Amino acid sequence: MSQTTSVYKELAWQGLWKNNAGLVQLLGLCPLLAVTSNITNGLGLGLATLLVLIGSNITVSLIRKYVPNEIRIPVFVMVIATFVTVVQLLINAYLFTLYQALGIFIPLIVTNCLIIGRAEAYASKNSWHHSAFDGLMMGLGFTLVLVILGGIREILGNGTLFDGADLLLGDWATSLRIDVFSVDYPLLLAILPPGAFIVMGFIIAGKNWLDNYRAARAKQPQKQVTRARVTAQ
Amino acid sequence: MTFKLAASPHTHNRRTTQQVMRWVYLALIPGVLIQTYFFGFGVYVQILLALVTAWLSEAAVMHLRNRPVRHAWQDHTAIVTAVLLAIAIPALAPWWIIVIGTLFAIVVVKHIYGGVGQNLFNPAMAGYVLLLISFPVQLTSWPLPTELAQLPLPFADTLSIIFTGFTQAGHSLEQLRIGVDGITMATPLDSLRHDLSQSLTLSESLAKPIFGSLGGIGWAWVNVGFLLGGLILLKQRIISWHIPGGVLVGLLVPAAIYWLFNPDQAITPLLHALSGATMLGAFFIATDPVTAATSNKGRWVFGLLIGGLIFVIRTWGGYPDAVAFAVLLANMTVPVIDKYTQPIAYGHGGRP
Amino acid sequence: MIVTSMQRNGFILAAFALIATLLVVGISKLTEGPIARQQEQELLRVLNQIILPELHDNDLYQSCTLVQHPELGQGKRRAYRAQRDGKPTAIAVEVTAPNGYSGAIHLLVAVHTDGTVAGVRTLAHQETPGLGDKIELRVSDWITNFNGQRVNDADDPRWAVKRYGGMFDQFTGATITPQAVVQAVKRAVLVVTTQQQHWHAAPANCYSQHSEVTP
Amino acid sequence: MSLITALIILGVLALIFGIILGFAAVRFHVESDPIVEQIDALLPQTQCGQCGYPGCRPYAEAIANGEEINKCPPGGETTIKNLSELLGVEAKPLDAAHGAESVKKVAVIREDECIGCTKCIQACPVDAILGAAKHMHTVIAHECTGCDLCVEPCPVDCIDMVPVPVRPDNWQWDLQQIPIRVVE
Amino acid sequence: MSIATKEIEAGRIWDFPGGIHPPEHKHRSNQTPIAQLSLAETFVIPIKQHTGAPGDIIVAVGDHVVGGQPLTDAGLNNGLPVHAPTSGTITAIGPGRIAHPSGLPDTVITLTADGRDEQVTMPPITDFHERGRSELLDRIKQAGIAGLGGAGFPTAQKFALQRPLDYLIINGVECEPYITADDRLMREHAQTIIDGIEILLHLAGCQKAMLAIEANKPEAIAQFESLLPHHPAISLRVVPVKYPSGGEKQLIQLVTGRQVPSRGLPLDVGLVVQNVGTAYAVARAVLAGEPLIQRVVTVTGDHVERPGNYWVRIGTPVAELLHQCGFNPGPQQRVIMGGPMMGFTLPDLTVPVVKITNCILVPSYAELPPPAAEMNCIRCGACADVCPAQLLPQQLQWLAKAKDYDGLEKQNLFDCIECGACAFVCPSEIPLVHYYRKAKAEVRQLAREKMKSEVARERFEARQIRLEREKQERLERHRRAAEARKKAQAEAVAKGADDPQDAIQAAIARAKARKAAQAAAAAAKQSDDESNV
Amino acid sequence: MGDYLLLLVATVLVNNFVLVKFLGLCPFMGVSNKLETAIGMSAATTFVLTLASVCSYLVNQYLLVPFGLTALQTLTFILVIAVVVQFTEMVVHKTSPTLYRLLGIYLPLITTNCAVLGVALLNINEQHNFIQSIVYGFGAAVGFSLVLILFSALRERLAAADVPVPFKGAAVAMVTAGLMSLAFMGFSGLVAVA
Ligand SMILES: Cc1cc2nc3c(=O)[nH]c(=O)nc-3n(C[C@H](O)[C@H](O)[C@H](O)COP(=O)(O)O)c2cc1C
Ligand SMILES: Cc1cc2nc3c(=O)[nH]c(=O)nc-3n(C[C@H](O)[C@H](O)[C@H](O)COP(=O)(O)O)c2cc1C
Ligand SMILES: Cc1cc2nc3c(=O)[nH]c(=O)nc-3n(C[C@H](O)[C@H](O)[C@H](O)COP(=O)(O)O)c2cc1C
Ligand SMILES: Cc1cc2nc3c(=O)[nH]c(=O)nc-3n(C[C@H](O)[C@H](O)[C@H](O)CO)c2cc1C
Ligand code: SF4
Ligand code: SF4
Ligand code: SF4
Ligand code: SF4
Ligand code: FES
Repeated sequence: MSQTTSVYKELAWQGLWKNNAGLVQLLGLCPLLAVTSNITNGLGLGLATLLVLIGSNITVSLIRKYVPNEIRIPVFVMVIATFVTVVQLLINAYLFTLYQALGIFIPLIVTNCLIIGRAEAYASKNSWHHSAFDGLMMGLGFTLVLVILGGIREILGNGTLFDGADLLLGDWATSLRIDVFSVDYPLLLAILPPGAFIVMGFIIAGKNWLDNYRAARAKQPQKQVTRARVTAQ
Repeated sequence: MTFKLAASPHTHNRRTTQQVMRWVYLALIPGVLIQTYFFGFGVYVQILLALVTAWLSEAAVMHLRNRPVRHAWQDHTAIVTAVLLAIAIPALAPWWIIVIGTLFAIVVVKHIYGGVGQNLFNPAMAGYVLLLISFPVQLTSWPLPTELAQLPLPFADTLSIIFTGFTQAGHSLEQLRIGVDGITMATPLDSLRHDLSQSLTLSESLAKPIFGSLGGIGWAWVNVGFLLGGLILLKQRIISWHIPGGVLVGLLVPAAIYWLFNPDQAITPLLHALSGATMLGAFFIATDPVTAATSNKGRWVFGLLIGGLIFVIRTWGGYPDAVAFAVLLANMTVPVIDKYTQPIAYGHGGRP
Repeated sequence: MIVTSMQRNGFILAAFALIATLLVVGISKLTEGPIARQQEQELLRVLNQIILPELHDNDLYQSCTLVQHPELGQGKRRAYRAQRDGKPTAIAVEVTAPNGYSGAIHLLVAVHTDGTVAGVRTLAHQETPGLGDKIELRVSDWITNFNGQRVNDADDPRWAVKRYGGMFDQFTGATITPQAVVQAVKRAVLVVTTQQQHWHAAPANCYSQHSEVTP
Repeated sequence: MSLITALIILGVLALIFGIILGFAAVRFHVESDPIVEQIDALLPQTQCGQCGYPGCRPYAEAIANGEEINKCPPGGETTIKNLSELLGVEAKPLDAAHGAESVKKVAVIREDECIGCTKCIQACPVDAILGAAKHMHTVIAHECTGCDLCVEPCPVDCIDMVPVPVRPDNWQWDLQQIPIRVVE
Repeated sequence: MSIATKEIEAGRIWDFPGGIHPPEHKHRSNQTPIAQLSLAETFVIPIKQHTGAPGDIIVAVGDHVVGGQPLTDAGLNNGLPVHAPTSGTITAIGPGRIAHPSGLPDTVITLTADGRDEQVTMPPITDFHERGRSELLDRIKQAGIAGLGGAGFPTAQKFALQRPLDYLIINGVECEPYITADDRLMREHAQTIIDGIEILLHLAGCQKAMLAIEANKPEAIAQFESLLPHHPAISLRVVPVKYPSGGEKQLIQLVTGRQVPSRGLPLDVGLVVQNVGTAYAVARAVLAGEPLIQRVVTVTGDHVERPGNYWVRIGTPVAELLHQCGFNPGPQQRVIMGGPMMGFTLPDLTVPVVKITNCILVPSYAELPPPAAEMNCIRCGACADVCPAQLLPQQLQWLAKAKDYDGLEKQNLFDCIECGACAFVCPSEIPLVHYYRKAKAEVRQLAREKMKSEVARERFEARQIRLEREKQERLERHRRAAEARKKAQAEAVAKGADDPQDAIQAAIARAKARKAAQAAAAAAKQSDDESNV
Repeated sequence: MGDYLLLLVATVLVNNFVLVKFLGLCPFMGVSNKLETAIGMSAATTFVLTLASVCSYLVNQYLLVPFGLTALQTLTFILVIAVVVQFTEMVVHKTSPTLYRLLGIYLPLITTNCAVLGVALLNINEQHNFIQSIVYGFGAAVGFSLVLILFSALRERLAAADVPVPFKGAAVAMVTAGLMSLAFMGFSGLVAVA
């Protein structure tokens, strides 16, 4: 039992931080950078990705035994494509404004490398419940990055936070909107493509800095790997 | 007895990096003086603001990186960056414009790459483009050349407008920019581009008061000033002629051809050469050694590329003056240029 | 060996394709209704903003007809005809301003029968956020400046931004976008005033050929 | 859109694709990748086992199967860099859990203490120790890889690992950390 | 005759790219004739003073030797003998400081002079035209002659390969600042040098020799201009003043327009280059039978009272040489063997003068201030402009810092002649050459390791196979031996013999005790599992 | 002809897939460590992107549209692309080991490169005809290759730079990409694309 919890703990740690899809694996960058001009878009795309990721991970894990190697990739992408189309249709039907905001990127979740990446690297080798959890954590980690990136860009480029959250969350969310500051000339660059890259660079650097800082603080005794003996002793 | 060990060579011709940089900013003086004459004391204020910001930010970065803070200023490169950025932006731009630009140039474009010599992009130009894209209004609001201005602008008013946005008498920058004909005046290149796109002919456009005999009033002389400075750098062998030569050839040759075919609808080569940041760009900006190609052949290619890009963007692009973009775009290609213009080393089949 | 491999792979891939198709088609059937409703509502919302309820008693959405005119942009456009007591009151037509700063701007322009503008809304655009996006009502109410304006003739000088001597404000730092919109609206108004009778008479044909999923 | 047509079309399309791929899989089948060989060639062949695998080749096989590339202390930074280039993965710093990169060493037997037990001969993976039972043993210095596997088994502890001596011809020009320093 | 050859014959001087003009400082040492240095008391003779393997030592401590007597044998391949510089007793053979930038010790022979300075020579060969190549080459080898121009390559070996040669080039350029040894030698011994060239021409089997002298040595040029008309096979080439026109490859480019292919030899373009000093030494060895036991050394710099050129016996400690010239060290004194561009600093003064030592430079602090702190490269390209090898020094420096050895190879690191022109002009005062030397050493080291790991792999695999085979054999043997042993043991015990294992047991016990002590000590710092070994 | 040229220029420079349209970023960041690999990736992508453009156009025009299956576009395209890539990989692997060494490891990556599907979908969105589709696919690939190659050469120069520790690796690469994108903004407005 304790072993399974530790598996879940490890998965959570990997997905949310250590092996974060956006910050470390650098997967799924296209939508990540493209739609995060504000928090709302980021959150929306994050949730959509999360859904698809869990779904595709479970499915891939379930079918993994029946797929010959040579058609592995076509089958996986098809599974993912199916999920995406389904999610796309659902958003289109029930969250129309979000659908407009995320535009072309919903179909592009299909090839969001994150999703096929997890399918290949994890789901195709592990049981479905672990895969589902992995999908959840990777998706959450990804969403986290999307939200942070969206937040920073929105503050810099617009001076607000949660602008237009009502589009995603319903009318009550109008009250979420925060005017962080108001100047006549916000730093437009932040919401243009170059800003996306640069802010993302700083977020990655921030993560590295935190990691280094913690490592320096921790300095716990290094675990030692026992040597294998090549020869008789 | 023990002695000091050192690597050969044990001798050195003593022109240090500081001296190189000192020559660069000294050579800027003629241009800056002329620019001040035409656009007012704002130029000095901007330079000062840029220098202070550059110094503070370099010191801060050094401190954060646990490096000796005094190293920050040692090589004088930040001075060049700051001054170049300051003279590239309108003299009366609000103070925070130059501060943001310099911060970005020094911190993001220069020090994230490890500081002097390691940056891939021209810091001053990256700072300028950031400003241009983020604050297009402020960055295109050049004051009128003194001769055309309706209102005089003493030093106190200059300070006041940079720091508060209004003169002491309460005039805004926008009002200052109203010319004799009662409409806001754009820079010569801007105005030309706009007029040409509105199907006016070149001569109609040139009839506007902002143009003198050589080109845009003030602008032409500023360019002459920077050309002079550039010649000093050439004479001092701080820069080689390949890059400025390449820039001018790359800009003026296509411009001349295009103009010959569309005499009414194209900017003349002379106007190209003497407006905007052409000379500053050719002699001071494109030549930034750190971000330029290094072999002579490479420098040629690099210069031609910049010149060509300036022409293309000025003629068909969305921006009136394109030096900064052209330089950044060319910066991007430098490693590739360097790779393919590497001289043939001794003994590898090249002819002497 | 080749044959077995081919058979196996072929069948497995086909099986997955079939399941996938089944799922996709199934869900799309399921969501067909809501999606159509969504689109209808969105359009209606916009339509109802610019054609006031008292101006019509017909179902605007269903009154749609496809029209074609070079001034409106390439291809067929939708025109919604408002009628009250059977009499035409206004027409809302889609128009494209091809010369925005970063591409085409899609607008919906409603014009009263007397030629005054009832209202304009931006349907889709790619203008720079913070500069050109002030044409969205969400961002700025600039677009309402058109309300009640009329075009005197094709050379009406007032139909331009102020910088070019017209009556509409430009945005600081972005003149191209508003100018493009102004010109597109002007063209739309001119087209509508000349064509409206003709259009009112046309059959409602927007949604018949577009139904996407037929059982 | 008719469900039936959709099913037929996609099904047939997929069937054809599957057949093509199945054909290709057999027709264009390639024997195992030589990647293990390539990896093995980059490892230092010290055979020390510090990576946790019994010898370099097993580690090479493990890397080919996705093991981390930063576990070989004798190879150090250079090997990691070469591996990262070969495999197209990011170079990481050496995993400290496996030890640190240190100077190259060579084993030396203090011959007067050696009792000739031959234990070290058995331990040496590259047969770099000469000697017969109950006779003094010596290390053939230029064959010794410095793996120190012979040190532990020696019952009388007479094997030392000493840094490979620096001579003028293999000297690394590291006299001088710039700026100059005084040398005794 | 092709056009190119015609041009060479016509005396055309080509140019080579780059190059620098450092201040020359030559007048200081070239004003006085070459003086004879008095004998030192002890001499230190490194057994390896040339490129190649050292010879075998053929003397022992305590032996009395006379000047000119070989101390080592030439050996088989590219070995070269070293000779006793004067008569005296061998007092030590062992590691000692040698003239190498590392300051690391190598085998040296220490000779205590007896002051009598007895000499032996080999029989003179005056009719060298009649003698065979191999005999002359053997003489040159036995005389211990290695190139005196810098690299110390055994001269005989350069001519050993019988390949057709177009020209023999004699390098009297001496382009490096301060150094005037060749200049004085040419002024004073022009005829001997010409004799040497004739011998070398005979050996090379080619028709023409070109003697290249830099334009800043008018006296030497005048000397040869007056003598050379009598020697039609030798022509004079005055090359422009530019550093490093004396570099072999650059000189070849200057006088023939040819380029030595990368990693090739001058031989590949039909040329051989020899230094004038070498020509002189060859002449003395052949015509007078003298082995190479002394050479001209320039002693110069602010901190020496009597700058000038001296005939110095090889093996003379630098301390002695400087002492005789009036050395008064200043603060942060550097002593440079060689010139300011290519020389290396000496760790101390016990280092002896060797065959390739052409200069000892003792500059004052102000004269050659040590480099300022290294700054970042600003990619100004000055270095590339002056590089005579047409490399991109700043690129090499980046790659060297990044340890990108593939990149370095691609940028032709190994074509760098380490002339130092790049570092001389670098405004950021980067010790560029140092980076290259280090990188070159690392590349060579990597190559060595690569070879070593190949061998290790083979040995490991061979061992695995052997073990497998042995295992099979052992299983078989064991079965049979077990019975025999049982029997033997039973018999031995019955006789009550000593257990032969006792000595070993005692040794093991000692070791265990030591280990326990160590373990205790270690445990004080950190618990370890030494005991479970 | 001129129109196609304009479309090409617009796709390569003005609407650069990577820096302006944000497509294909993962391989852009992932395989740009070395110039050589970048060149390999560029070649592979150009091939696949053009081919995918053609195949998806054909499938769409002659299967999906006639049978009214446009809702299945994504599904079908991705299937087509995956199969094309997989097949190419197998063939190259067998027939040309050298080419495989150059391209092989990138081919599977391309399946997951969203630029490929992006091209297929955008072609339809923008109602390109057959030739336009080819030009667009090719242009997108050239744009991708251009920036990838420039970027990797820049990154090679970064290898020895004294970048602050937290910025080492991906972070400084991101900033570099940002500055490249900044420079590319200079092209905006160059070719009016309707
Ligand atoms: C990054 C950037 C985005 C721009 N976006 C727009 C835009 O969306 N709409 C527009 O009309 N002009 C846009 N412009 C154009 C400039 O602001 C241009 O100078 C202006 O349109 C010319 O009008 P002006 O006469 O008001 O200066 C943009 C410029 C930049 C640098
Ligand atoms: C390993 C080695 C082998 C050489 N072999 C020959 C040779 O076979 N023939 C020859 O003429 N010179 C040979 N040389 C000498 C070189 O051509 C050159 O004269 C020598 O390295 C001195 O040149 P430098 O002082 O410019 O470095 C060899 C040099 C080295 C280092
Ligand atoms: C940069 C450089 C400068 C050199 N300058 C001279 C020089 O001025 N005179 C000289 O004889 N050799 C000089 N050499 C050495 C020559 O390259 C070459 O080794 C020598 O002339 C060969 O003759 P040797 O074998 O008789 O010594 C220089 C070498 C280098 C690398
Ligand atoms: C000839 C010359 C031109 C220069 N031009 C620039 C420039 O355009 N922009 C800039 O930021 N720095 C310039 N510098 C200064 C310096 O090289 C620059 O700050 C470095 O890019 C910082 O690493 C120049 C320096 C020299 C010597
Ligand atoms: S650690 Fe390195 S050298 Fe030692 S066995 Fe493992 S791979 Fe070989
Ligand atoms: S002698 Fe010892 S250290 Fe050397 S290779 Fe053999 S076991 Fe390893
Ligand atoms: S001379 Fe120095 S600073 Fe200039 S490019 Fe060369 S190494 Fe760099
Ligand atoms: S030391 Fe090497 S790199 Fe520098 S100038 Fe001389 S040959 Fe060129
Ligand atoms: S998400 Fe676009 S390539 Fe990865």
